[in-house]
Amino acid sequence: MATVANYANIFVRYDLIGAGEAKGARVSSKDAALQKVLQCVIEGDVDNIETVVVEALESKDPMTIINDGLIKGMNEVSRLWDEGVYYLPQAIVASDAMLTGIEICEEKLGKAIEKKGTVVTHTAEGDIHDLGQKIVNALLRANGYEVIDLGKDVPVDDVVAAVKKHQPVMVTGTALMTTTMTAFERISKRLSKDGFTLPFVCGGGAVSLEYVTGFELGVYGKDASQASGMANDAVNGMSWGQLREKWNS
Amino acid sequence: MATVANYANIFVRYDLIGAGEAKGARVSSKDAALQKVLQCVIEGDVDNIETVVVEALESKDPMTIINDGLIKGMNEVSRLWDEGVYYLPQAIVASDAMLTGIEICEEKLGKAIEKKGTVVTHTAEGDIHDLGQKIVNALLRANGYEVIDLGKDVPVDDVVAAVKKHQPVMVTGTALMTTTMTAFERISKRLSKDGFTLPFVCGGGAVSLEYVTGFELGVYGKDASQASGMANDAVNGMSWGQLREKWNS
Amino acid sequence: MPRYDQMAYASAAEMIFGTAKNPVSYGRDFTVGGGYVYPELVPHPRPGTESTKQTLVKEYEKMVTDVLDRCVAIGIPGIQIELEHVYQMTKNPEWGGEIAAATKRLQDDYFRKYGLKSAIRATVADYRKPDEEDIRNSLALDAILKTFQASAAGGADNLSIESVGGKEVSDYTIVRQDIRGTLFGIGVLGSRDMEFMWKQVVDIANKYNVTPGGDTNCAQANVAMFMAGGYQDRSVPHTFAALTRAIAAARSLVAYEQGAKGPSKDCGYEDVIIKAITGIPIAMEGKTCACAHSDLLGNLVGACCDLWSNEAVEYHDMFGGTTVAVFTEILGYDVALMNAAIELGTAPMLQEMMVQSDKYRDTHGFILCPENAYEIGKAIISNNTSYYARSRAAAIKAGRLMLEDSKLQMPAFEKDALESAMRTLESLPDKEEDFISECADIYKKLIPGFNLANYGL
Amino acid sequence: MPRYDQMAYASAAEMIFGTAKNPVSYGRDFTVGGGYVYPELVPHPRPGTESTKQTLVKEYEKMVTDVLDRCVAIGIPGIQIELEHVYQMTKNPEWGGEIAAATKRLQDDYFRKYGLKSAIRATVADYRKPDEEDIRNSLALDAILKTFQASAAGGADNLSIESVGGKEVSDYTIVRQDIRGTLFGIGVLGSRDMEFMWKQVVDIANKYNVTPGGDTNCAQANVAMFMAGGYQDRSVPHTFAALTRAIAAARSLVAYEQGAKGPSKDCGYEDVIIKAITGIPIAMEGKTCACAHSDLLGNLVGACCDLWSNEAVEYHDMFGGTTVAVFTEILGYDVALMNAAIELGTAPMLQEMMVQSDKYRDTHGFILCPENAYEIGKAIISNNTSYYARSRAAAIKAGRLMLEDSKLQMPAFEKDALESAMRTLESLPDKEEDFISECADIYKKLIPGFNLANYGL
Ligand SMILES: [Zn+2]
Ligand SMILES: [Zn+2]
Ligand SMILES: [Zn+2]
Repeated sequence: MATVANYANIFVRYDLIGAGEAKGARVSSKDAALQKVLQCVIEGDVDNIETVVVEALESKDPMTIINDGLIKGMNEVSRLWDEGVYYLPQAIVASDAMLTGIEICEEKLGKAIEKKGTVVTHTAEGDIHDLGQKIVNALLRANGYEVIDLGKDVPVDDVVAAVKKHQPVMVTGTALMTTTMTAFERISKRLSKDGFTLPFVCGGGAVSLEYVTGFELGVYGKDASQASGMANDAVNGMSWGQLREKWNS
Repeated sequence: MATVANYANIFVRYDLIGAGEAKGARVSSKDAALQKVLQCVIEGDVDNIETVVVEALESKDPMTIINDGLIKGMNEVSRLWDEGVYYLPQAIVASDAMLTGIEICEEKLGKAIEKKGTVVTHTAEGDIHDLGQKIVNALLRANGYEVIDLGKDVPVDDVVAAVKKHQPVMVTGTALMTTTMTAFERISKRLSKDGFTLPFVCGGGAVSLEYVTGFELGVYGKDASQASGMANDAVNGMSWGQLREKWNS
Repeated sequence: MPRYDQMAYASAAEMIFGTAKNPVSYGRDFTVGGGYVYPELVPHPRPGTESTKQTLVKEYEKMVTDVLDRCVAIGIPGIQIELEHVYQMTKNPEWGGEIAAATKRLQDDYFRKYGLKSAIRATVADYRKPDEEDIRNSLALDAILKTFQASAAGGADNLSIESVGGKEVSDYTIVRQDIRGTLFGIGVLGSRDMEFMWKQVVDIANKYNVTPGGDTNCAQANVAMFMAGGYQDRSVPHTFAALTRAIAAARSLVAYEQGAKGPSKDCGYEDVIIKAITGIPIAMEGKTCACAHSDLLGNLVGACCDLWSNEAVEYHDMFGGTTVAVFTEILGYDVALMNAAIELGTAPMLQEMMVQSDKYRDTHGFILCPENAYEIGKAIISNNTSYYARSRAAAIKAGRLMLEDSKLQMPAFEKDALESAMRTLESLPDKEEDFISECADIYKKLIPGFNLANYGL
Repeated sequence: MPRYDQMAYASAAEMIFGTAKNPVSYGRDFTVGGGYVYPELVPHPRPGTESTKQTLVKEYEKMVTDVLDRCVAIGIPGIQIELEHVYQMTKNPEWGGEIAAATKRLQDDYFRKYGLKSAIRATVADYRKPDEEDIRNSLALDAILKTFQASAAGGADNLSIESVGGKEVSDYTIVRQDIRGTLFGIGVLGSRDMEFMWKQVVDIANKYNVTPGGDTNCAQANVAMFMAGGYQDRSVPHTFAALTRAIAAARSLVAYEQGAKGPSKDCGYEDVIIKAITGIPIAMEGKTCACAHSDLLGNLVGACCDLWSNEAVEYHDMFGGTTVAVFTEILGYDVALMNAAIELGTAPMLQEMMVQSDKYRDTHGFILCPENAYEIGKAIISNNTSYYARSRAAAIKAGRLMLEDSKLQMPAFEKDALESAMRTLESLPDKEEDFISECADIYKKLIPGFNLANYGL
């Protein structure tokens, strides 16, 4: 049988456009110990992060390591991901490394560092597919948020109770199936009735903008990577309506 | 190139199943003049209907010709159409013949025969595609209704005014495009506000059950052939809600 | 008056998808009929978004972005987007113009960033009312022509329309299975109105240096076809609809006689006959326009296409993305299969598969398979003494082809309908003037508002 | 333990759509893999209709009616409908049973009236939570097994499931690009859970005299593939997802080793490898499942299919009818093209077009084209000493195929990801027990709730 000489009229490999142009990490530290911490985060080296942080603590105070090593490294990872150099896995393992490092520093500090705010996350009742939620959790934590992880298959009552208890800046819901996402509207009604006005970011699988913007508080989350940006906006005082305006139109 | 020996695994001609089993007209009249009228209606013979009705009027009174000739013929045509023997065109031309015949008889009577009720029909503003409406008009008239035909590209105000003026048992709207059908919801609101509770049957092109059952009074008309059945139900006192229940679920 | 008197192709066997005798180039590195098939995606705004210009422009921007994004997500080499005007876009010429401009801005971006080839067809809404107004001098006509200009100025590469001349007659006759009146409405009145309309569309296109695309008999032959429907429908006989289609070919041809260059409009199922005669590239729609309507020739109709369309899909969410992205993807793979066949040198075999899928499924596909379409084309060019003569010849040829192929099965009613129509067609007068005067008498009485002056008669 | 040690086909060239070495017959005159391809339509209820059994049954009745109506409207010879359970249909076994019964009643009607061939697949929702409960003895497992029985009793012809064993591990590792853990989660844990689960499914099927269908690695390999997404996505490397798919083949094979007969589940993209090994008929989904998700192998994936599916479409109105009718029509024409090719004797040419459309579009299509899939199948049967060994061999073979074909282009990051994964795969221990103990140590620490006992370890 004949072969194809030229595929360009069948498909175009748009993924090769600009590939290879990407630049590597741009940040560095003049301090050798901090440089090692930075590098461990940027490379997502969870095997060695403990060693380098413990080593750095010998000469640096914990807050310096956190700010100039761990968080600085994570910010650089976010930039690399945003620019298409890194993929999600690099962001996740960097976050793993950073969080491990922060835990060690917090032990040394004797207290937890201040978080930007609290976010309650859950996966809808009936849904056992919580990967989207886990990614959201990791990215929020990497960005300095306290995450109250309610897990998967969570009844409406539990979500409402958690919001009352933790007074978060934002609550999120993930659902793979439309027949489980109907819980989101019930949650929204319950929260509104109790006077809450925080944004309720819903996303995942079959969840659609049309659906989520059909009830109060609802903000559609197209992608897990938007979670921290939305949380930042919420912390900065944006209402759910403003969030919807900014992210959903 | 090879040919196909057997198409049965590519497609099945379900239209040939039972074809040819259909029976012809079952009604007849012992009276020769009425038989001719009957036959003209059943055959949709608009060229000769005038002659045979005038001929019949020599020996029969107009109401007999209407009831035992024209309407009886039309009922038989409806049966043949329902059973798949006739197609729509046969029903339309039969209706043409019948209406011509009735007009002649009415002239002789000196008054119009009593109609079952009045129906207002229109095609949405911005829409010039009124074929669906014309079919509805023909079938309603064939079934004994007075039709107030507002035509195509009709503003909301005109529809509301016509309902107020003619007090119909039902109003219909046809639209080919979704961007013109939005007028239907506005009409429904106006009618409801003014206290009307008549069914507003909407159909045509892009109009969907989901849309029409989203506003008050709305009953979805899937096919022009349903119009008379719906009008009959409305005359018999069914509310728009009951019509929706019967025809749309 | 008819012009074409020969076929562009020496035989039906020469006709194939992706290649036209007279390819057309425009837009961003976009060539139609130059060897490959591209998708043509037709997005339709959600009801409610037509309420203001701002909301409608925004709706189109979102839809177009979703289409272009999906192209670069899965590797579709190029795409045409049809802006098939909702009434409001034509009635307000600046709306149509701005939406064309917004679409062009986005296409330019993706061309710059990814090299995605693209083009825009603006199909203006013909909302003239032949039974209520002077369609050669009305506000509607005025708006239509202004919208063509605004669209061309805004960035449309191709100007098209689905003109409605003769619809007042065909609407009356199709539902009465009256082939004489249908021939009159489509073949004579439709053709005459197209001549009037297309002279002006071509002038505008030339003035703005864009391409006059094509017309379709959507308002007439598609009415018959859609009413004929599926196997269980009993609205219009399928054989009658097929005859109507043959007539439509003689009518839609007028656009090209007046200077249109193609690609033709997707919903012109008669276009394969027109390609045989003119060699212009054609847009077709088949299985992947099931989102817009059902038909009985989903594969066959792609046999000679140069663009492959979804006809119309309203903008909504599905699990796999928005509807416009979903249908971009399906169309994209459909044409990838065709283009792979072209590269492999097996396009004729793929064409044969398409044809055998539907040639005997229904009469409409039967008369539009390349060999039968070609024969109908020959009947048209061999009878080019008048619009009437060639329309009638097309119908008679189509009817004979249907009656003569023993593999084409028909229920008794369908066959009766065909034979009855054929008797009528064969008994009609030979001269156009006789036919016109016969029909004028009849239909002036029957059809309220029917006015011969609308057609220069 | 692995059983297959030889290929069902002597070469990839023998594999073709429509025909399987071991066809399956059931339902109403319905044979899969017996020479022709049928559509498999998967309807999805609208949100809200799940609130009561009555509303959900009614929703299914409407959807099924629309599907069957469209079949008889356009001439589709036969169809399988998949009842892919929403959570509520499995949690309440009588719901699943009643919906199967309602579907069967309708299919019986259309078979009697029109001779429309048909069948029902019931795919029960696996909602066990491996990180929260004893998945070999939980309420969820109990409900799943009861629902299989209720479905079989109600009228399902084919029992399938998308089982989730090992998902707690693969969820953690896929997003960390950890091939070792992914191999563990899918190849070892997934396979062991399938062995446990499928013994019971096959028992139930035999008891009710219905057909045990198949499983899919939806919960794992599809997660990787969907996250890899289109060309512009940066979530999971495409090369990594392709390796995951090869591993999935070794895992999904377990269903057939335990007695499943096929047709396999539509979303099991690994099924072409499984067909090469087992000769069972397979359901596949490609371009016409764009309603459910986008992919980069829309044509290629149909190369060896016996059923052709839309994956999932939510019930809504479109211009051309309801979504389920629209997708029935598109699928119907897709398979009509394939069946026309079969009748014409040109099926291998159509298959080649499908393959060339996508073989070099992306790595996923590349490893699943018949010749590469066949090679991966050979790696599986040649390493049948353990689930681990054959899963690892499948991945290594897939990786080598990708690296060795110079026509397959990859962005630098993608190639790095592949080479890094290959280094890991090649450095892993040879013995399954060593691999398991290595992974047990690592992932017990990292993954909350991960419990070896769930897998008999
Ligand atoms: Zn059209
Ligand atoms: Zn799946
Ligand atoms: Zn599925």
